Amino acid sequence: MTSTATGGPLTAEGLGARVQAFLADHDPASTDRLKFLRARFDAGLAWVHYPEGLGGLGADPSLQPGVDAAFAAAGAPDNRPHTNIIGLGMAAPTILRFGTPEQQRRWLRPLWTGEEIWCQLFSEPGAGSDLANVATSAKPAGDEWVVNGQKVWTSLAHDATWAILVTRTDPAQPKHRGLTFFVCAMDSPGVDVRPLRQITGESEFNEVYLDDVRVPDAQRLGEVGQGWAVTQNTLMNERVAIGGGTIPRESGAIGELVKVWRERPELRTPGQHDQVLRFWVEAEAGRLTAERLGQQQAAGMPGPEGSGVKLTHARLNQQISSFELDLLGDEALRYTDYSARRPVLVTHSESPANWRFLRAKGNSIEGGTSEIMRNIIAERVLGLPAEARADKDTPWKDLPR
Amino acid sequence: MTSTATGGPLTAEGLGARVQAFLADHDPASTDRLKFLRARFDAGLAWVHYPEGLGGLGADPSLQPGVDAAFAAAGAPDNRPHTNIIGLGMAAPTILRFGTPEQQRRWLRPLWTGEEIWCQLFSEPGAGSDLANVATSAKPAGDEWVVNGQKVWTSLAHDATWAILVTRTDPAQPKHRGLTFFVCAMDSPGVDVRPLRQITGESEFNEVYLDDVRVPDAQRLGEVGQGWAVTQNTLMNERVAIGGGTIPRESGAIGELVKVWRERPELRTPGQHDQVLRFWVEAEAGRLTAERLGQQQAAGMPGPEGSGVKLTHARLNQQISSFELDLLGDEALRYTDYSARRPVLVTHSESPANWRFLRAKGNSIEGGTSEIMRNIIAERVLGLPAEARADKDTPWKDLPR
Amino acid sequence: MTATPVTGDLLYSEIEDDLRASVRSLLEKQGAWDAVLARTETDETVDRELWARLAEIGCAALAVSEEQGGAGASWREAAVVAEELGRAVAPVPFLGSAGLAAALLVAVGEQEILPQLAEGGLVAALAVPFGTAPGAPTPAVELRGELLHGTVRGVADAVAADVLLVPVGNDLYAVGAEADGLTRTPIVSLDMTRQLVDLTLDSVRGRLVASDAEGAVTDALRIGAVLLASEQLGLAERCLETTVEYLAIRRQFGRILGSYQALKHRLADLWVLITQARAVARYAAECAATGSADLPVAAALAQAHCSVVAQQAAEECIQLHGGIGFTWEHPAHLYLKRAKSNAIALGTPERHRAALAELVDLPGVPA
Amino acid sequence: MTATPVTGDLLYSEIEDDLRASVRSLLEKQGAWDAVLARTETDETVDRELWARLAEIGCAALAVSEEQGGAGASWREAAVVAEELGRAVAPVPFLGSAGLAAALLVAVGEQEILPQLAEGGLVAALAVPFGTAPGAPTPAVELRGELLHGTVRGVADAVAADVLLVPVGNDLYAVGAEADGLTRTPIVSLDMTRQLVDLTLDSVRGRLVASDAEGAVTDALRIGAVLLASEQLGLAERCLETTVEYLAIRRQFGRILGSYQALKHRLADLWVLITQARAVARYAAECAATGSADLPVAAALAQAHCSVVAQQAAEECIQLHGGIGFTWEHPAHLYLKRAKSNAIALGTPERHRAALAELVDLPGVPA
Repeated sequence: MTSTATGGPLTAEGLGARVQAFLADHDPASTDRLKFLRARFDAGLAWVHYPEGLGGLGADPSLQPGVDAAFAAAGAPDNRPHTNIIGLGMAAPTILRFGTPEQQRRWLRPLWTGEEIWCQLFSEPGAGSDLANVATSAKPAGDEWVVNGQKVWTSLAHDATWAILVTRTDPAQPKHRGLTFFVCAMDSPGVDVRPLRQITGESEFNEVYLDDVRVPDAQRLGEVGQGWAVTQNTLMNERVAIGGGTIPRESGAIGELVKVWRERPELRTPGQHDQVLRFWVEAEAGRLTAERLGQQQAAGMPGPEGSGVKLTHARLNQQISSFELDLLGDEALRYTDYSARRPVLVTHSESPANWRFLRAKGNSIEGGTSEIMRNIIAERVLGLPAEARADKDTPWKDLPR
Repeated sequence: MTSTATGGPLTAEGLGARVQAFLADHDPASTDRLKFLRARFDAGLAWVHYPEGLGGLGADPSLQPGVDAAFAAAGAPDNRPHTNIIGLGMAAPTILRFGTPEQQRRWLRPLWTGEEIWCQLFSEPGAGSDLANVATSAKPAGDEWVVNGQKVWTSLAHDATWAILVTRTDPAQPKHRGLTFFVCAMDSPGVDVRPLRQITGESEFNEVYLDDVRVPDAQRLGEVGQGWAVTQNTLMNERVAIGGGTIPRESGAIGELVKVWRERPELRTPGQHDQVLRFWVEAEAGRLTAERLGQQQAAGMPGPEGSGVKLTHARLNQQISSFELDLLGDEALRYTDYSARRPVLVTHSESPANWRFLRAKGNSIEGGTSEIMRNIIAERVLGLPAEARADKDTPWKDLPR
Repeated sequence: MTATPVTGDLLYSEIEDDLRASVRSLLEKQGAWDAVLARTETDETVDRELWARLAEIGCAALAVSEEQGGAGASWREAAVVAEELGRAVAPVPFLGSAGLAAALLVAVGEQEILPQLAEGGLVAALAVPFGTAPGAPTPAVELRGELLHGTVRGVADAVAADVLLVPVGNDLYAVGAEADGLTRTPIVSLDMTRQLVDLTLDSVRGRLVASDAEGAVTDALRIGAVLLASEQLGLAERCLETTVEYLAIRRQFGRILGSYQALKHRLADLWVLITQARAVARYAAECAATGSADLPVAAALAQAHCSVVAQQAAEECIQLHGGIGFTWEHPAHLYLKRAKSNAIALGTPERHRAALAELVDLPGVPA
Repeated sequence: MTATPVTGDLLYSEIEDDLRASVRSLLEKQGAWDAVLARTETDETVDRELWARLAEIGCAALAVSEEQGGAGASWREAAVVAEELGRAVAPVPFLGSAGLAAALLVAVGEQEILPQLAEGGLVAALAVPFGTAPGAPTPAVELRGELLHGTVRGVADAVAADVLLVPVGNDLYAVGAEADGLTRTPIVSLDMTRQLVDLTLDSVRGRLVASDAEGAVTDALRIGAVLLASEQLGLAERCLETTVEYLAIRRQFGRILGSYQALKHRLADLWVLITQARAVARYAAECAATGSADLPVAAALAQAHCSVVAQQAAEECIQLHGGIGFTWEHPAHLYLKRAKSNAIALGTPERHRAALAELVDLPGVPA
């Protein structure tokens, strides 16, 4: 029984009924977690806007929060989405859009249930913001490709079963052509994952060395040479992932600051008061801007404000945490642990202020630098001329590096 | 009797003796002002670093302040340097450097005494920061040139006897070539001076229309086609003119602000206090930077800090005067007079705060915009690559406009 | 941690879009900037003709109910009109009459003036200095016997007012603009597109409109702050548009000015600030329209933020136009003067931040 | 209006240039950043060997007279050394021993420790938390009978100290680093190139060095602030240089990164800030060297300004390096941690501005 079979589009009520029916058949209290999640997927109640047979029912995406809430209310296990951010946010929409039916059947279910974690092999040391400047090569060898190169800033690579991978298959083409997109098994011979240590002391990210790694052509997503189109689609999904739901007032960096300000009056000085209020105003303005963006998206008018929200978020995280250290004074000079290690997942507020200060420096770099965000706004929103560039039509192999 | 004739370079003592001798011969109390100034020029005590016969004695420029001070102490009239800023600061060094002996003899004495005021016909509506983009044409006609075009941002044009003038004599050459530099009599037929009204209501500046104005070739400064080199030299003199002497602490915009802050405690609010102190710190840092630049120049090491001093000066004038209006609150909403008129020369502190706020907006535009200053610093000081430009080698007449 | 109030609708409704289109079309015909500039140098600094046209399409009392003769819309729609008037730096008494005075008359349940104000036949103004923040003390006009005495300097929208609403202690009086003993002196104002007036009351007879009106005056000033924020938003948007248009055609050093990255990034930053200004201004209008308990926070937030953004937009507009932006014959100075004047009007950003300190429990150093 | 003090010499003398060259050459050989980084993860966070070399060229006591065993130079020369050590984020006890401790010992006329400190055989540290501003209260270490009791957290340059100078009320005591009852616990510090130490004194025997020493402690902290400003200047300069060098070779989108105008303008602004930092740091050093009455102003000004500039320089260094600047294996984080730590050290910029309010007569709201 599907939405189309019953004649009309699925409504919130209709979906609610399905959830209740499912819960009646699968008692969350007594069903094995994985078994429960697989069944939920098979019932089309995983991501309801996905097609039937792939975890969804072709419903409107706005109905998803209601479904999730109903499962949560019943005490059902979730798929721990924060452990598979790249899988759910980037790999899945890409597989849905560009994958063959076989690929979709193979990958989407264990991705959604969290049985298989995904990572992303896009960034390279020589590329930076110029993401298309991929040097990792893939050369055909029978029904396989042989991949060589180095990727960087790969989160979850040490946990991942699969990676989405961009490679250069034709260096004689200009930069944005000649790229091809694959799915790569992270346990393939020649894949070497090394932790990349960051300024906090920990290693959230990895470098991944690819040394004669063989990837079956059956794991190609999209056509040979169309990797840039696939990549851009993937990245667009990353940016859309912002928004959704009311953001609490005083969440994030400002919340930490005002907590200290309220709870520790002995730290306050007169000269800092107006600055605290300035930050409060900026943070609240930023929050309402994100709220408004969410409303626009919900109304089917996704605006370009996302780049601005990201810019502001990065700037405020940095400025506010820096100010918090000044407020804390001597206490801020004590750190917790610089030793090389994998980070433990904790909420931001459990982290010490100076860890948050250091970590925030990455916010204006990761996921598109603040400079790239400003270019995007100036060119795509304001319509100002693009930067002069010399790399668009020259064969990639002939570009200076 | 000259410095070389007596064997050694002129010392402060030697100059002091000459001043006293001159004063003994020309009692400031009883001598006609103009007669006194002409005699001072002829005695080489006008600008002592100029050559003999041209108002100087070939002395070290650092000796000038002592001479001026000695004349001032004796109650002697000065040449009202603030009424002839362009003449003294820009025209005179240019005439000295590029003028023929006849030109120097004709122009320098009445310039120094203030009998003849000078103005500058450089800027054009179509040029802006791109100063070399001169469209005003000069075409040869016998031993004269016929000049046509429009100049703008000309201060003192309505008072001036003479103008220094940049024209395009060969539009088939690239932009920076094909320019020629003249001295133009402001009472020539075809010179039309119109006040240019600014945001304060007044007209400090003028537009000058040049309609078949005939300029004798004898009034050309430098070679035909070398006008850009002459212009650059003139502008360099403008920038060097900064500096010199100790700048009082709390002078300029910060002085006005702290005066209000101190004298009117009822206007203070707690949230503004730290901002006043921030401005004080920035202004004092700016002052000491200018002092240090002056010391460098005095030590014969003129640094590029001048561009930075100008940038900071403009920014602080704007920010501090804006803040002062907030402090004044309702009072700042009252203006004095927007009527179209020539400004009266008053010291800045006699002007109302909101006049200073409005006038300060020009500080980041006049004499080189803040954007140009940043380009200069980035390229000439930091050695970063110049902006890509397409106008260097193309014939001027073929450039898009 | 303060609780998160319901956000409400931050977008523009179709009705609001239509209203905007009507007002903009009217302003394009009757409120071009060069006419606005020329008017600042005449004796008639208010465009009464334009105001009449705006009143015809309901702008004189959008948030007044239909029973009271108003348009029966809300402060949301009024805020949209304020945006458009800000874009045009229009010299009409919208803020004073349709904003402050209307809000005050509604709040005290006044029945005589309001219907006339609503149909556009009468302009009212609140007789307090334009810089008065919500909750700040108002000037000491006093009642001696039955007559009013006092001075109120720098009142907005009193040039064209027929009635002045005068706070007297905790009472509110209405005074006819032509009343004996009342002197109205228009002053040279920083922003001549909203000329201020000094009022002197020397034995003036007024009509008691309400007692116990202090709270209503504060509420009216708060509504004014909400509308002013939208006016600032509109002005900021116009400054950005004008600047982008200019940079897209002006060339220097052989290149379109708008291709220089440093300028692009500054305009991008300004655009981001404007998206924020829009969000806070819309939130304030929504709170005003729905009577949200968060209105005091929303109004202070909107003023604290939009004042800063509008000033920055006007400043960038001048700077990026170069010399021409510094001249009288370019509209940039009108925006600058309006932006600076608005930043001080109804309380500076710093005053609004100080208000937030109380409202959201962020106190200063303990005494 | 406050009177303008004599500016003095803000340039570098030839002797200072020579000293700088010697120190820089030494640091290039023995203080490369990768060695500095590696050392932060060892038990020996101080480079004693490097300190010994620096002492050989007189850096242990530049401003101490030759009669007292010092180099007989002044705080001007010491400030030049601080600049170089800031550039290199060098892990040596210069600030604590050659700065704070030497200034304090000279001020109180101490004769025993000073000669040893001056020849480099002994390192001393002032036992106050590193964040202590000049004039701020010091921790309550007390004398019970003849023995000292108390806790002092976060002391700078005490890792390598042989002697600790401990303020006890208005008295100053010297305590040997190995004294019975003294516990020194090095802590994980934000800036591991200057590891801080917690001190616990539990019945420790000290030697009374001076009574009535409170003013001398304040003066010493002020000298520390002067040197710290120069350290911040050197660090900021290094950050700018490194960034310019990187942008001059790194390409993106087919162009040298340093050709992008938005980046050029940000670096130009940073350069301007650094010229100002140099002026205020030099002025502070000149005031310290000449005993100018304006020293309190100069020191507060230098700290208020240089703290901000050094942080901005370190932040731009990270941002403009992109991802690589966020990694452990690049020196940018060493600069950032030093800059942030220094901004808090000896008082935050805001504390120094509050001090200026008193010093230059810019009071707050009247009580």
